[in-house]
Amino acid sequence: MRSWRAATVSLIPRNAERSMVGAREAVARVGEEPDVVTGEGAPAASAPAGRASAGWKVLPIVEGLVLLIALVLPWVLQDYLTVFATRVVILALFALSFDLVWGYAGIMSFGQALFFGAAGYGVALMARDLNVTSILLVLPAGTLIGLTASLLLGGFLLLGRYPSSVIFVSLGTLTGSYAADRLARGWYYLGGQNGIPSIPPLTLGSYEFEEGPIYYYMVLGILVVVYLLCRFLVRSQFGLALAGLRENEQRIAFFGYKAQHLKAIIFAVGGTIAGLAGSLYAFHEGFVWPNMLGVVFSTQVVLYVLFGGSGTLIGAVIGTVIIEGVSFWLSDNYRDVWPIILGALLLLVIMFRPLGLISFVLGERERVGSFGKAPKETGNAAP
Amino acid sequence: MPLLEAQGISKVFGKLTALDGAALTVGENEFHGLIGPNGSGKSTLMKCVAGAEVPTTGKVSFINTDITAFTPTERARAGMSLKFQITSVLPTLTLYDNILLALQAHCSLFDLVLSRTRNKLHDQVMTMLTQFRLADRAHDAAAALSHGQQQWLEIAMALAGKPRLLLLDEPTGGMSLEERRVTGELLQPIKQHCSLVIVEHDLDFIRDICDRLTVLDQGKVLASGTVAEIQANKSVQEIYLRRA
Amino acid sequence: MASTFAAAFEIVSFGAIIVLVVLGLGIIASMMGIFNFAQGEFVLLGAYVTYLAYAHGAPVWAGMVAAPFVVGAIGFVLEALIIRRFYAAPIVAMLGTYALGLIIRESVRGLIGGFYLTVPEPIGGSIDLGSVHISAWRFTIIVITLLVMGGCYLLLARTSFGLRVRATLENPALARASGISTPLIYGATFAFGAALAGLAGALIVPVFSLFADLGIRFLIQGFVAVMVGGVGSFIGPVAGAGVIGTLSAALPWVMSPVVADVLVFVLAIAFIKFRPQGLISGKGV
Amino acid sequence: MPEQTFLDIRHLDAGYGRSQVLFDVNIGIPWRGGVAVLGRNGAGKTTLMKTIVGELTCSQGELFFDGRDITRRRTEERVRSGIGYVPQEHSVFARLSVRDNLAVGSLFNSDSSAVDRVLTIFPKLGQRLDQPAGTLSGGERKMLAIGRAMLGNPKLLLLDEPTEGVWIGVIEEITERLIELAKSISVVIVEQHLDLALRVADYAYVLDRGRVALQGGASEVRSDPELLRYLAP
Amino acid sequence: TGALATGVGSWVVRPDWANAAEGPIKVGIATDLTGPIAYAGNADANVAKMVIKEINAGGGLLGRPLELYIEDTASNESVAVGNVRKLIQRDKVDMVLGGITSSMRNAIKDPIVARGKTLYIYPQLYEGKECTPYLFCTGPTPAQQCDTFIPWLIKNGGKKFALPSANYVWPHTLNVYARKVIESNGGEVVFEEYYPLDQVDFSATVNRVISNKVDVVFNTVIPPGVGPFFKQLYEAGFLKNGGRLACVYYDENTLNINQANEIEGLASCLDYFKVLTKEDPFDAKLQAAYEKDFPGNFLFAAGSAATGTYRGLKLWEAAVKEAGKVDRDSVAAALDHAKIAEGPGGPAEMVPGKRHCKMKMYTAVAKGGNYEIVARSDGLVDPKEC
Ligand SMILES: Nc1ncnc2c1ncn2[C@@H]1O[C@H](COP(=O)(O)OP(=O)(O)OP(=O)(O)O)[C@@H](O)[C@H]1O
Ligand SMILES: Nc1ncnc2c1ncn2[C@@H]1O[C@H](COP(=O)(O)OP(=O)(O)OP(=O)(O)O)[C@@H](O)[C@H]1O
Ligand SMILES: [Mg+2]
Ligand SMILES: [Mg+2]
Repeated sequence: MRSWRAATVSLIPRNAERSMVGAREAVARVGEEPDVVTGEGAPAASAPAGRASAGWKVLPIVEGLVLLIALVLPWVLQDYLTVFATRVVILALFALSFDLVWGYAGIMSFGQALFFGAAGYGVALMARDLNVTSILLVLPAGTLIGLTASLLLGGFLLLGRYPSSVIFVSLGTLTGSYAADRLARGWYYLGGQNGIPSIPPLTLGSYEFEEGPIYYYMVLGILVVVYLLCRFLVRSQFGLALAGLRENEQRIAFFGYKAQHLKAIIFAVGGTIAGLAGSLYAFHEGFVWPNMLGVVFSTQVVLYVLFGGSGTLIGAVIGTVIIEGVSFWLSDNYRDVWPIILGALLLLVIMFRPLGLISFVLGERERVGSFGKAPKETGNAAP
Repeated sequence: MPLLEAQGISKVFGKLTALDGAALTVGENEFHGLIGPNGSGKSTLMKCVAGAEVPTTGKVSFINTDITAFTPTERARAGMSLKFQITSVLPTLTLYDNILLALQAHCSLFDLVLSRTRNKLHDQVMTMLTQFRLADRAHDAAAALSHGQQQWLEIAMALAGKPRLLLLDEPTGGMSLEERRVTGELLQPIKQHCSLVIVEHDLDFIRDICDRLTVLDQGKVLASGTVAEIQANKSVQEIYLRRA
Repeated sequence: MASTFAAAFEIVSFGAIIVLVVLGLGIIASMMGIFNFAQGEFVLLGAYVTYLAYAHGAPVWAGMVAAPFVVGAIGFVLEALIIRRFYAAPIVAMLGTYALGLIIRESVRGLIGGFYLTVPEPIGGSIDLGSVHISAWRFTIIVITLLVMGGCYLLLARTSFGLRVRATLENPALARASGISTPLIYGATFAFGAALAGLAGALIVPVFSLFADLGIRFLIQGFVAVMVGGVGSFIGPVAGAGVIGTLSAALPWVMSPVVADVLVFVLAIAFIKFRPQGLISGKGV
Repeated sequence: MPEQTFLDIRHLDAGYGRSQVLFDVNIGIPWRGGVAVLGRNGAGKTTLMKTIVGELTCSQGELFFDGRDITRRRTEERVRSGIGYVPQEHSVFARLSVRDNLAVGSLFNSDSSAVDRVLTIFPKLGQRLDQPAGTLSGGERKMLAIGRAMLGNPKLLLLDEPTEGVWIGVIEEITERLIELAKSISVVIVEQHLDLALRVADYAYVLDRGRVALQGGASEVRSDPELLRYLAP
Repeated sequence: TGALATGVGSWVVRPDWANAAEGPIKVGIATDLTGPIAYAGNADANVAKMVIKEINAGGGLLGRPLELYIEDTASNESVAVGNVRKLIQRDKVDMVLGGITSSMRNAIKDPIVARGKTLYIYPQLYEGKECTPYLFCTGPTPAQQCDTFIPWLIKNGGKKFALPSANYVWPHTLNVYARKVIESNGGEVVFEEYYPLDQVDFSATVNRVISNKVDVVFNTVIPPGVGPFFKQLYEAGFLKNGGRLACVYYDENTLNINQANEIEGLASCLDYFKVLTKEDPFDAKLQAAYEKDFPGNFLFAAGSAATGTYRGLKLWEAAVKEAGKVDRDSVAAALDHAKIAEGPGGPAEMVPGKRHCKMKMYTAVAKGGNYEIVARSDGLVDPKEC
């Protein structure tokens, strides 16, 4: 505990979770001394590596199943539940944005709601003051707001002489979203504490998107497209660079990667998606309020992703669906104690499945992924 | 004009002067050994050259450019590559991906996003893995390698970027005599396009592969010259007899 | 003059409160590498224990003495059952402790019915110094904070227990290979951090009254303090807490409190950006 | 196998998760004297050391130490009963000062002059007492690790590549110390310097892919024609 | 009567009789049953259960039984919107009453009134300015709370006011009105200042109060800050030197935040105080009925919208009776001028065209941990809204 300046680069804990404190790296530069060891638990890398090499990939099956369920949902759900499902799909989009920055690039964005909420407020203002409700304007505007906000914040937090530590980024983003929340509360133009109510429905020409199956399918379509794009991105060679970033930023800087730029780029991509989700959310819910920018939503999205399993994309979606679904059901049936039950449920999953629900079916190797050409022969563990 | 020229490098840590006006000159296609007792500042000098440490004073120039103010990334892009004394492979990634990551470092963002170099680099990755006898473990996580195997992986990664100057800090730590010999053999072919600075304690190894040597002692250059000159040098012999 | 003194006292007293709250948080963060989101709830539990004692007719100070022990014991049990699984993955640990905090907080909310309950201070009233009145209890808190700080420092810096803790948390495998029983050390450290939170809760409940969100109120402030001070040492977070506490109490004297509130965080983040290692680096325990 | 065994390893299988590394290893370590464990990269030497000290649990087999079954004992118990260990990597507490590292080593040693003795062996450490161990140079770190392990007064000292990255002069020093030590306690050394290892050790085991491929007295093994084949990559 | 069922959906209180011809009239309650202000939300839900039970016992409305649907808004606007949609879209309630904070009202009013095409009654005292059609407010407005109260404060406290406030809409808007009344009555506002909602240290403020020799602290700081704030004021000798605390949301619930001596003399102005039960037989009956059904911690108090809830439901009952049907427009038209002769604190009537409610107001002062009524309005006070 003396001098954490000396502490230096920790070898990233093997299960790819970056230590917040492992972020002591802040000042340290590569190579000084990676003598910081993971922790008590057995290294996860020693978990079976074999499963993925069996030939069958689990991930596409899970993805297909989820899509299938999502497609038939409006037929089996009552109206108001379809509306609820739409909301969940939008939140899943939001969760995707966080998974991209945390699960893949190892940037702990504890203020992801800032981009979500900023876009929400932006489009709400457009609707209120300029009467713009056309989907063709609203969604691009929302994404643009997300992009701009994340570029600005990312630029400040991620670029600079020294690589920024995980803890610094998480705190910086948290503070950013906290400050935005406070700003929204204090600023009358934005409606203060009360937010901006009564946003009119989204339109396309003369058609109005009422909440319901159509809105649902539209949002689902957007989610699928964004999902596929993200999937393409994280499996590309760029995705490998991200994985390197997550594992050991300083190390890959010595390969000649512009690590900080990569981080800023992926952060901005995440912000953009969050912005898209935020603008959809604002119009779907019909109002925006400061929490949407602040710590509450920021923590929530972290919860979704870690619960479902980070670094898999589909885990983020599953996490969102399950947490939202379960809270909805619990709050209906166990009104007084539902937060406690939810907490206990979360805790159990985290304790026994620290890699998220998805790890029930997904092996370590497939979760981390491999980026080269498909392996021709299977690796064998013991020589 | 030498490839690398570091002059008057000093590095002070608090009260301790780890480097005191050290210098290092490496010519084109030269294998240069850096030796000296523990704590004489070899690793620190390597880090100053590669950009992992900022020297307190001194100047580093590389291929006729002053790179003193360059970041590690810029130095890497200029053609420098470093293997640290303490291995730092990317533990959860497969060996294959570790190497690919090093190989593709110089591709453009566009190529990366579209994975346009994936096929082209595949053969290179497999060649490197085969060279370093790691091909059968290509799809295991790097964390599952033993210490010596990680050293090899590190060397492979350092080589992957086709550097003009390769800096190896104790690459053979934890290797047996045989393995050292193989490492030496693996390094020989790069001489055509690359210079090498290598820190080693094993004199036989150094003698076998190096053209010139620099001896550090307590942060200063004690001697620098061809292997034969150094072997004949009185003060060098002295520190070899000295203990601790 | 008198009002300057009063101002200084008030500012210092709030600083002391933040230090008290952050002590345990900092120890757990620095020593165990875990940002304990349930720390606020340990503070709450400390307050609740004090309230219970008071509500059952025991003197308030008795509750205050009991609180750290009760909360420490709870912390010990929780560490063994839950926290222990998280050391390898600090981010998951944050989530886990968040869930734990949620459970504790909502349970306590259920128990106290969502109300604000008052607990009298054992040493009430104010000390009159001419025209200024300073709160006797806040003064007591300052004194206790100083004592506890000193005690912790001595414990961690000067005793072999401290050495074991530091060694274990730095490299558990090697600590075991040096003969240290790491599970015990983990448990003890966590319990110690929890006990400090319990003490903090007990001491501040007369000031802020008991309500379910008492602890979480200080959590983000606490994290920022730990960062500003520097993770990895005992002194760092304490210094950070002192700075953040006094700053947030002092700024409203000179500017709009709403601005001050955000400014503290902005200043903190800018500070960390340009001095990432924190206030205290390379020195001390 | 040496006659009197202090540490007796029987039919040991061990590994990481599902990947088994050691297969049916039988090793005996005598009451005093040196034993060398040799083998090429990845042969399982480190794994063996970790299993002896208890960092890895074995899936099969038994460990007897000083006549007692320690197979199920925790690491710290094994250490306190007299096993000292110098790991190959992460062998010092990086953020603790050199002084504190040594203090951890002597936690279970009441002899207060022990630290001074270590400092006379490694005078370099004496100049670095207040420096965080993580900033030591590679060789200094090894010295510290060895010093720390010796402070625990072990009856059995396990050294995993103690001389990696150490300057020749110091290697000589360490070798002499180990030879000295091996007269009173038992010393197990994993070492790439064959000559050094066999100077310290009277007996040697050669591992190959997790199995004991060769064993015997130091000179026997040294001259065994098979030896080189097992050590070549 | 009235079984509590947890069906597939929300909490439903069904009457024990049914009218097969038309089925029950459905009343939706959306309030904060969990979260920081759960004590208020639960009291409101209890009041609703009590009123519905009473109406059902008396033969229902228009010969039909009432069915009560209760949803949690959980102090979380996004949860709230989801749950309110359940009320509207799944349960198809005929009216929704609820919401406590202004931000909650803002969040749920659109799903109820605009997208949901349903009647909405908001029961809490608030800052005013809510003029949405089909949205009726049954709690006190700034005018009702200030018009009689502030002159009383000037007379019984002094002229120099400080307005320390939590930084959100209610205090801002209320202060604008309060300042007007203070100044028009010859008082003076020494400072008006806003704090983050969760600020808990008020040393700077207290210092300003003391050094400016403020007579009346007209407080709109809310919990959790208010407890430490009053305590710090007390410790700084504000009360000892004759200062007066005033706080218009303070009711029986909030009295417990501080020790009695720290808020001795605190004055509040609301539509109901429990002490009224000593003088008003209707209030006594109401309070007793509530306490019998719901003994425990969730008090029937004005600050938590319990009185507004009662009033709202009874006014709506009167309106439905008059309209003779339950469709939104008819009921809204009748509710526009609905009256009740008896309610907590006295009679109440809607001001036609304004969708706000006239009621009696009381000024009370805390003495030894209890309120004493010290002044009351002459007749019903006008809300002066919309
Ligand atoms: N960050 C630091 N802070 C303080 N001292 C340091 C730091 N880094 C290195 N030193 C000291 O500087 C000296 C030189 O270290 P360096 O690592 O360069 O030695 P080296 O020649 O590589 O030795 P070895 O052969 O043992 O690896 C050592 O005495 C070391 O303790
Ligand atoms: N964490 C791990 N998970 C899975 N396999 C591992 C792990 N660590 C080591 N291995 C494998 O176990 C085998 C033995 O490793 P070990 O470290 O014991 O070798 P070693 O003999 O010490 O080699 P070296 O001389 O290189 O240090 C190697 O094949 C290695 O790849
Ligand atoms: Mg070195
Ligand atoms: Mg090894």
